[in-house]
Amino acid sequence: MDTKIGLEVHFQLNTGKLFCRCPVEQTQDEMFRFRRKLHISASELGNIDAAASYESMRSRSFEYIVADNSCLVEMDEEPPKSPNRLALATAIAVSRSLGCDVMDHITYMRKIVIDGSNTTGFQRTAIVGINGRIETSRGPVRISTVCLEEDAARKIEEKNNVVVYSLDRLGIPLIEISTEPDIVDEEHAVEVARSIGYLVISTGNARRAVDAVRQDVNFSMGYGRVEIKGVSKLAQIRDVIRYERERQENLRIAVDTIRSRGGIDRSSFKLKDVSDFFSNTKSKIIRNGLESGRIFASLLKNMAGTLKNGKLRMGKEIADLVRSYGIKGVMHSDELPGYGLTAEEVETVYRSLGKSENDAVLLIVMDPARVSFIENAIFDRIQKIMSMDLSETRGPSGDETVFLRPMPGKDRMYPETDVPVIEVGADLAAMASSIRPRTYGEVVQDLVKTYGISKQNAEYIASEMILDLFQRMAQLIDAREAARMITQIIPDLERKTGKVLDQDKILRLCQRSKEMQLDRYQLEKALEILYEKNSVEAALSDSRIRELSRQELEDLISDILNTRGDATRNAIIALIRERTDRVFDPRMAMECFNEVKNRR
Amino acid sequence: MDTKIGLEVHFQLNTGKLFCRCPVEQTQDEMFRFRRKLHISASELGNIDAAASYESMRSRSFEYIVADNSCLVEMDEEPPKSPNRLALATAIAVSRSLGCDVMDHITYMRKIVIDGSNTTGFQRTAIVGINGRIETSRGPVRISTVCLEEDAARKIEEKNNVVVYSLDRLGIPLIEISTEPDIVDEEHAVEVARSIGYLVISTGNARRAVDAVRQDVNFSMGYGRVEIKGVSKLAQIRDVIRYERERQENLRIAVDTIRSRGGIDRSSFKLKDVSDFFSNTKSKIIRNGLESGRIFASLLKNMAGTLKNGKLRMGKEIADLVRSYGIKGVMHSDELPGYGLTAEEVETVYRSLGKSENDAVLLIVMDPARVSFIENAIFDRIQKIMSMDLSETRGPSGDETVFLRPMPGKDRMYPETDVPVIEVGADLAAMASSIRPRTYGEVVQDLVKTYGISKQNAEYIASEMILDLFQRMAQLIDAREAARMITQIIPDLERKTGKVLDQDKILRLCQRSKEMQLDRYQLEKALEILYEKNSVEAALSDSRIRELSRQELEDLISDILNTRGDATRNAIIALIRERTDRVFDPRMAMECFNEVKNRR
Amino acid sequence: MERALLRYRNSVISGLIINEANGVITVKSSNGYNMTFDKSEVEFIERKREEYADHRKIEAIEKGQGEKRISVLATGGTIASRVDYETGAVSPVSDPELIFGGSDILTRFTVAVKPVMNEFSENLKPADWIRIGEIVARESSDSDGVVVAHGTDTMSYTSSALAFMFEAMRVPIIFVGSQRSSDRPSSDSRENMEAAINFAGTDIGEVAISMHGTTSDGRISLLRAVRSRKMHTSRRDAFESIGLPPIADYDGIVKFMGSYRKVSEEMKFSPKLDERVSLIYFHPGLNADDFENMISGKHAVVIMGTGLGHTARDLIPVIKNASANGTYVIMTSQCIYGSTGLNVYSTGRELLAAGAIEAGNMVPEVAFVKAMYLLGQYPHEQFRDLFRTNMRGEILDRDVPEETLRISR
Amino acid sequence: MERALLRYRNSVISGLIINEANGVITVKSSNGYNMTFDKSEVEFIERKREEYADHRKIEAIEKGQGEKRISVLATGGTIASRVDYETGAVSPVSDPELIFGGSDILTRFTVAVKPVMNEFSENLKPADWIRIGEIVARESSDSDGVVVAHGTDTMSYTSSALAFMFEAMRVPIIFVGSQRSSDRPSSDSRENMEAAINFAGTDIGEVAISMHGTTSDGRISLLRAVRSRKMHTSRRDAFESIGLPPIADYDGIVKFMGSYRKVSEEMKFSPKLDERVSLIYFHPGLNADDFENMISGKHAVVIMGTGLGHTARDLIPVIKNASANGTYVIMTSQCIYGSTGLNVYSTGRELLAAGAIEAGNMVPEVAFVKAMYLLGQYPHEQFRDLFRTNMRGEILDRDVPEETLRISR
Repeated sequence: MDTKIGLEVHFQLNTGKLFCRCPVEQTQDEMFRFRRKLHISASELGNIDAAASYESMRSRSFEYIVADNSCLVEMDEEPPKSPNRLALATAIAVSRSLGCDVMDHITYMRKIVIDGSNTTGFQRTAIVGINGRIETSRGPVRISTVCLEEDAARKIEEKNNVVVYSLDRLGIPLIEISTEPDIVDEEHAVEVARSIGYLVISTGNARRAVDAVRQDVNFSMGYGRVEIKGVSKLAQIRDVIRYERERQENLRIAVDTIRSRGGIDRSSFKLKDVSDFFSNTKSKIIRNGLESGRIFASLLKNMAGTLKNGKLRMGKEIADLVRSYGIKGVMHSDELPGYGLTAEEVETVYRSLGKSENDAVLLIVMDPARVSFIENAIFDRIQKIMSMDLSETRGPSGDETVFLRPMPGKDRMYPETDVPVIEVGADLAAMASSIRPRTYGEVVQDLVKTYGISKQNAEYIASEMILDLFQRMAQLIDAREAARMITQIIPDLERKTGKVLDQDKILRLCQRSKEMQLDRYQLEKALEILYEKNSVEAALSDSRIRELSRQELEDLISDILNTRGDATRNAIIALIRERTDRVFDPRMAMECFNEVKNRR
Repeated sequence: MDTKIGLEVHFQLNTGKLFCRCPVEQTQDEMFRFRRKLHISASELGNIDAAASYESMRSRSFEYIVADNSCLVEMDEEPPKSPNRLALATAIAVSRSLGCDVMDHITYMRKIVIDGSNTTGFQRTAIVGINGRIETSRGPVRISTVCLEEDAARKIEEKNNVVVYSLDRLGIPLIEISTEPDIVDEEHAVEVARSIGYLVISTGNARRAVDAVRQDVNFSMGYGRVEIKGVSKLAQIRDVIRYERERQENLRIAVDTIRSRGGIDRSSFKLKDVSDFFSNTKSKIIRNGLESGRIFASLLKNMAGTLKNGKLRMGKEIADLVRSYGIKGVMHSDELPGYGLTAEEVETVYRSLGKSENDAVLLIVMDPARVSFIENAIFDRIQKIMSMDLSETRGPSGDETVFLRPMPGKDRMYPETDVPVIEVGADLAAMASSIRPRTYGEVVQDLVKTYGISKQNAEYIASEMILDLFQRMAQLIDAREAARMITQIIPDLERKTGKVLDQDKILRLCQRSKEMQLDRYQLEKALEILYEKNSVEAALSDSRIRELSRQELEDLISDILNTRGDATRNAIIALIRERTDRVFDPRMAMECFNEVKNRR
Repeated sequence: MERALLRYRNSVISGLIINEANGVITVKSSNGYNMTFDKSEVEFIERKREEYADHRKIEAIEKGQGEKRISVLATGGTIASRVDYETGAVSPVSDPELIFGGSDILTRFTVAVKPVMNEFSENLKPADWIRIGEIVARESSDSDGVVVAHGTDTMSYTSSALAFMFEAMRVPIIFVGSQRSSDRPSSDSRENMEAAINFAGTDIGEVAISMHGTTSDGRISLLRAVRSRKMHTSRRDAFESIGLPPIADYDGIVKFMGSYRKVSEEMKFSPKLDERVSLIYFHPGLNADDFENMISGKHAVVIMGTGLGHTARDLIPVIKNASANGTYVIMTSQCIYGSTGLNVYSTGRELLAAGAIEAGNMVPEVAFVKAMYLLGQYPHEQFRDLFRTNMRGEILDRDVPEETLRISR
Repeated sequence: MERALLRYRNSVISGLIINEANGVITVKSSNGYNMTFDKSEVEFIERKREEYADHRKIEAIEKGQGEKRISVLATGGTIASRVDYETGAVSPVSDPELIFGGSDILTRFTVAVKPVMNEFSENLKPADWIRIGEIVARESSDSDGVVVAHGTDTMSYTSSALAFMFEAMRVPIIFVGSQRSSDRPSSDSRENMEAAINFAGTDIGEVAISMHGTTSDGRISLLRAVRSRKMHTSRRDAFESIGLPPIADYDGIVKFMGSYRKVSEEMKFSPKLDERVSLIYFHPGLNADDFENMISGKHAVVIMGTGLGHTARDLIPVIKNASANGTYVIMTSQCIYGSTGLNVYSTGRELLAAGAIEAGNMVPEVAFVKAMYLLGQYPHEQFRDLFRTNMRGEILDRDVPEETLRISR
């Protein structure tokens, strides 16, 4: 069956929040906190929303940190104000540029979301445009909808049964652009995401921040639709699609293997308390587990060698599910003995379960109260995989994906009666017309012409959607130097340190560097230190950005030549770097080398 | 000239507060605090109120502790409510019993008080009766007025320029009965205070608490009127009058002495900074003083030997004044050398001031900023004394009196417009008629008849105005035992420990003693421990109130007889007491003594 | 209901027609979104009628296994309503299961839900107060507690009216509302109602209101009706008892915070109200003629004056006249907090002289309801005395500072 | 004034006759106490007339050595009055020395006190607002700041009116009142006035109110007039700016707490108000006829509705009719806190359809004043737009939770 890929691309806007007049950015820390629960009665959910009932089952409570860019609207303590008009106009402009039929009335809906990320228990969303398309190198990709929604609260932490969210992000306007599953492979997906990106970001109304753009990837290769939520970088789109294809192919193999042995059955899957077998164990994981719970084990009929064996990873499918309920200690026979367990202990358990050669065994450390619930959940998941229905919601994790929750049913939506239907009148249409999204080609051409940077750099800037950052940086430092920082130095530093810095911080460094008249070597060193220390002022006051004087260079070179008389002109720069972490002008170092050499 | 003594007797009522519906007693600690200042413009005070301007000069701020028996009225945050009707009726009943002309309308006034003891800056007061009299053994004493006022806030502490008050007492109704200066001596004053006391306390509406009755004594022997404020016990009236008479007589002698030498003059009284003379002093008081201030000295022309010399104590007159401004370090030549000063140091100062034999010298440790003010204040006081105008407000201090502030001028009073004039109608008159104040004789007769106690004890109870305490105690323990406790044991304990316990505490002890069926020895011991530990439960759980059993007594007596074979029947009780602090029945001890003796 | 297939520009949309009026049509499309179009912009490809069940009817229902039987009377308002997901129409909730599913309420109580009316509370009239009172009286004879689900807008008025009409009650009468409708996952209705039922299971002999104590879930406060006021348009903790801490809190268990009246052996219910009372907001520029018109024909008027309870001097003759003609004129303050004090300024003293009655610290809306009750129930000559007499806790003896009230929580 | 010697029962009393009316006589006796008697109970031994200076007149006076000149306009009210100790009569204060003696105000400022009127603020009419505005405008030409001493009862109304009439101002316009009269040692007038003069010495180009921030002395808050409301009948900290922290605090120095409008080069003063506006308190039982009468003849009415801004359904036709006939009907909420929200419930939507204008989070009294100003100053066709436009800070962009406001202090 063909691979079908669809994207939902989300862009935060910097226009101010959607349903109140709070700013998009916060300036102060926590003001105070409050706590809520969300309620949804079983009968209402009915058979409709497995994802919602999964959340409901967890019966968590939610603690909200009130940020200074939030008001009673984010607290769900007053009705929404009328939607931000610039956000509406931006969504209309984007819809138009995607060739959509733009709605003549915009009607807000409530989409039920009960993971606490919306204080209301729903997300407000409206269709602005429908039925558009975007041209790509592999033919047109259809755009089903362009929506203007409110972003959710930002999750801070989860402890026990309390999830903590900050309200700073809640209510930021989010343009959501959904494609039909017309995308043919991962490279194509990246191209589509990028093309859509140009259009939105070039309006100038998209927010610049680490998580301001997020993609959901819908993937299907005949085993049901998998939705991978919250992919934040373009390159990651490629990675997760590749990973997901492999995962599904490998599951096909595993399932075929199990089926060929006779498959699984419910009656043989029973979690039994086997704690007694471990009363003298030296396994840390088991001993810790016994302090707060018990050890349960079950046969996994015919599943030996499918749990963790080369590319076969059925074990991870089970562990991901169990982990999503907050249970960590999962072990299975493909990796046993291990975890400090002896072969004897393992064998005792195997025997007690009547394990035969083809069977696998699962071990879980958990609270006895939840056994029957977890047993059902695990078997349901195995059975679903065995039927090769792999549909579910997953999330990116590095270049892999992990189980998040069952695929939600059709969204539970009802009208947002607090927000009157908005007629797209002449003024809104005119405001939209003043916003001009541009394509990739237009953006690249512009950059080369305006800033005199290389086409290659311009393409990088355009394709990484960092146009705005570049333009702002080019106002502070030489445009070509800005291009170099953006295309080479920053990506290098991000790779080396594993950190992503806030763009505002980098811009502030450039601003201060301009004020302090640093040269490019100093600026680059300061940037390097910024990644280390995370503080602009700390970076700028670091001794390492004090440049080596000609005299200091000459002394250093003399010193080097004293110990390494053979040092060549080519090697000298590296040798100086070995001896100091302060900056210097390599050209001047060469000159000094020559001079010192000559003097000898 | 004749001695003239007048009294103002104040009784707190237990009827609930006067201008709001808060209870008289508080049940919880501090709720919160607030701060205020009081303002009175100089031009308003004019030459009228020296006491008020004295307070104003101190420009203090006031911190109020809000008690749970206070509301917005005590905070001066809302107008007064109508006056408590039972309090009004009680004041009317008392006025009637004093033969007053009772007002047919009661008109509330505001009397300016700016020491912070009233949050409003004034005390609300109204005349209820005028022109009464009370018969005494020395003839009738005229009653000028019976007023019903609000009590002031209770002073907690004074730190720097902040005076802290609790609002618990503010607003408690206070009946003030003022006599004309018809009282001839201290014994008569006590008789009058006692006679008035019976009348008020026998209404049953007077508050029982340590400071619920307070007397002001007006005293004059021809040298101006001295008002001694806040004498709380009857016996103290006697003491302070005696002290005051002696003080004035001695001042007369001192003044005559000084006059005979030529008197004082302003020009010779100048506080000079003499700190430099003490740069190497070993005097602690001076060395400490120099850390925060300077040392000042002045000649006191012709005053040698009047400052502290036998009964002459002019020095105390000066020190009391200075101390009232918060300055402590006052020394004078009648006591120098002393305070660790050497004769040499003292002499150097004397020489520098040109002291001759008849002159005295004053030394003060103080803040230089206040010198000129203090210099004036001291000289004014000396000059006033020299003219034998001794009028001022003083306070009791043990059996002495101390300077408090200048005598206030005529009270600054204006109408309390927030409280409408109260017509004494038929209902109020009827309520007053149901309250029957009784005289001393009536009370004594009643006690003897009702409780079968001795006339002597009844007289004590009546004259100490502890009728209510006695009646309540007699409901808990045998009436004669109660009388004994009240007339002997408690006064003994108060004398021994220097403590006065809350009556409620003593009553609670009696109540618990009844529940625990303690005998009189145990109760008396428990009372003794209560004075020591201040806690009823601690007293009752103390091992000392466990009574010695017959066996224990016999063992103890054997023991005594082993070392002191000569112990007599008469001495044995004292000998037992030496060896144990537990209680025992002396009668049983005698029996045991006889038995042990017989057995030997 | 009609299902339609329609063309809008280049798109074809299928869905249920939700609304069609004023030249505009709204369709619930198959993706769940409502879409609204100018009718002139769409072309119908197909329309067909479809059956649709109407859930708006509500019937009495009783559920639960608890020993204590609590009657829940639904009168309308946010708490009793939910939005139909399909149509967006608002319909009343009747099944307790919908509200209590998952909690232990139905194991601890037997809950009987009865529809009384279905009105937004701003539409209720004094006659409705009587009707609700009568049903409460009837229910209280075979229940252990009565809960009245009510719109929040005028809940203080209705509950105060019941507080006066019930001079004595056999069972607690607890009003409950919500500020977020029951169909929202974030609704406060569930916790408010759970608390109300628990409050209704106690021995409190007062009419009181069960609403959120703070913006957080988890603590529901019980407020004395005759001191209550809605002090915020939209927050969950909009209700406050003016100058008085809550009678009790519920956070899983009922915790009494202060003294309260206990239930009586016998009920005493006096359902008479005189509707010829009005509530007038004094403001600068209110002229004597307009004022006279407002008073005319009334048996009592409650004026929300300024400050300590004042009006402009030129209205005083009107008050004097009205008062002389048997109309009771009551002064309250638009400040909301604090007491009137007509003895402080000459304006106040002139108002007293003109016959005005001061409401002290009575909440203005409660003074208004009390006037209706006194006029309906007692001889007119007792009006002045009774008005100044604390009958149901509507007058506070003491004006305790808010700082102390906060500490007392 | 008369001095009398009289006999009451067995007593003889001498004093000044303070009052003699209704069969009752009050004498200030020589011991300072006033004594009141039934005239039938007393017998005059002697009465004689005595000269007594009347201090009630007030004249303009200027004092102080400071560079900045502040005009203090006295309009009456508690802050400007003191009781005569002798007679108990209330008279205005004119001499700044009486207020500032002992403080450093007169060394830092030159203070010019001018009497404008001597009225309790409840008696002020819109015409008085104009008169005050005109004098403020005049004073502002040769002062560095103007302070208006005003009764607290309607200070929010008057100051809001000035805020609208002064579209731009050259100098700060600071209103100041007091809750305890100046003759009391505990009066808040002295600190409020000291702060007001200091606020008037800044560059704030707004009309604002200087009153106690808490019950304690020592911190005076400056509140934006068009958000202010008197929220307590008697406390010192009665004034509050609804939903907004104070602009500034004074505790010896002025500390600005947030952003504020600065003074302009030029003054723009537009003193026209349309008085045909009224403020109506909706309540259950308000019937359509009465309501129609109240509206009749008005150019605008501000209704204090329930909750999010509602009235009973049966009043909506009246509103629709009035609106159709050119009367602007504005919905505010009697809740005081929070915003109206007419899109939430059908009642609100019907009100909007009937032509009602929602006031959002505008304070009801301010909405009332704004309507007068707009009708007086602008063409009617601009009314709706301007009413919803934030002109002087009267509309808050954001409804920030009170918890955050408290932290922002």
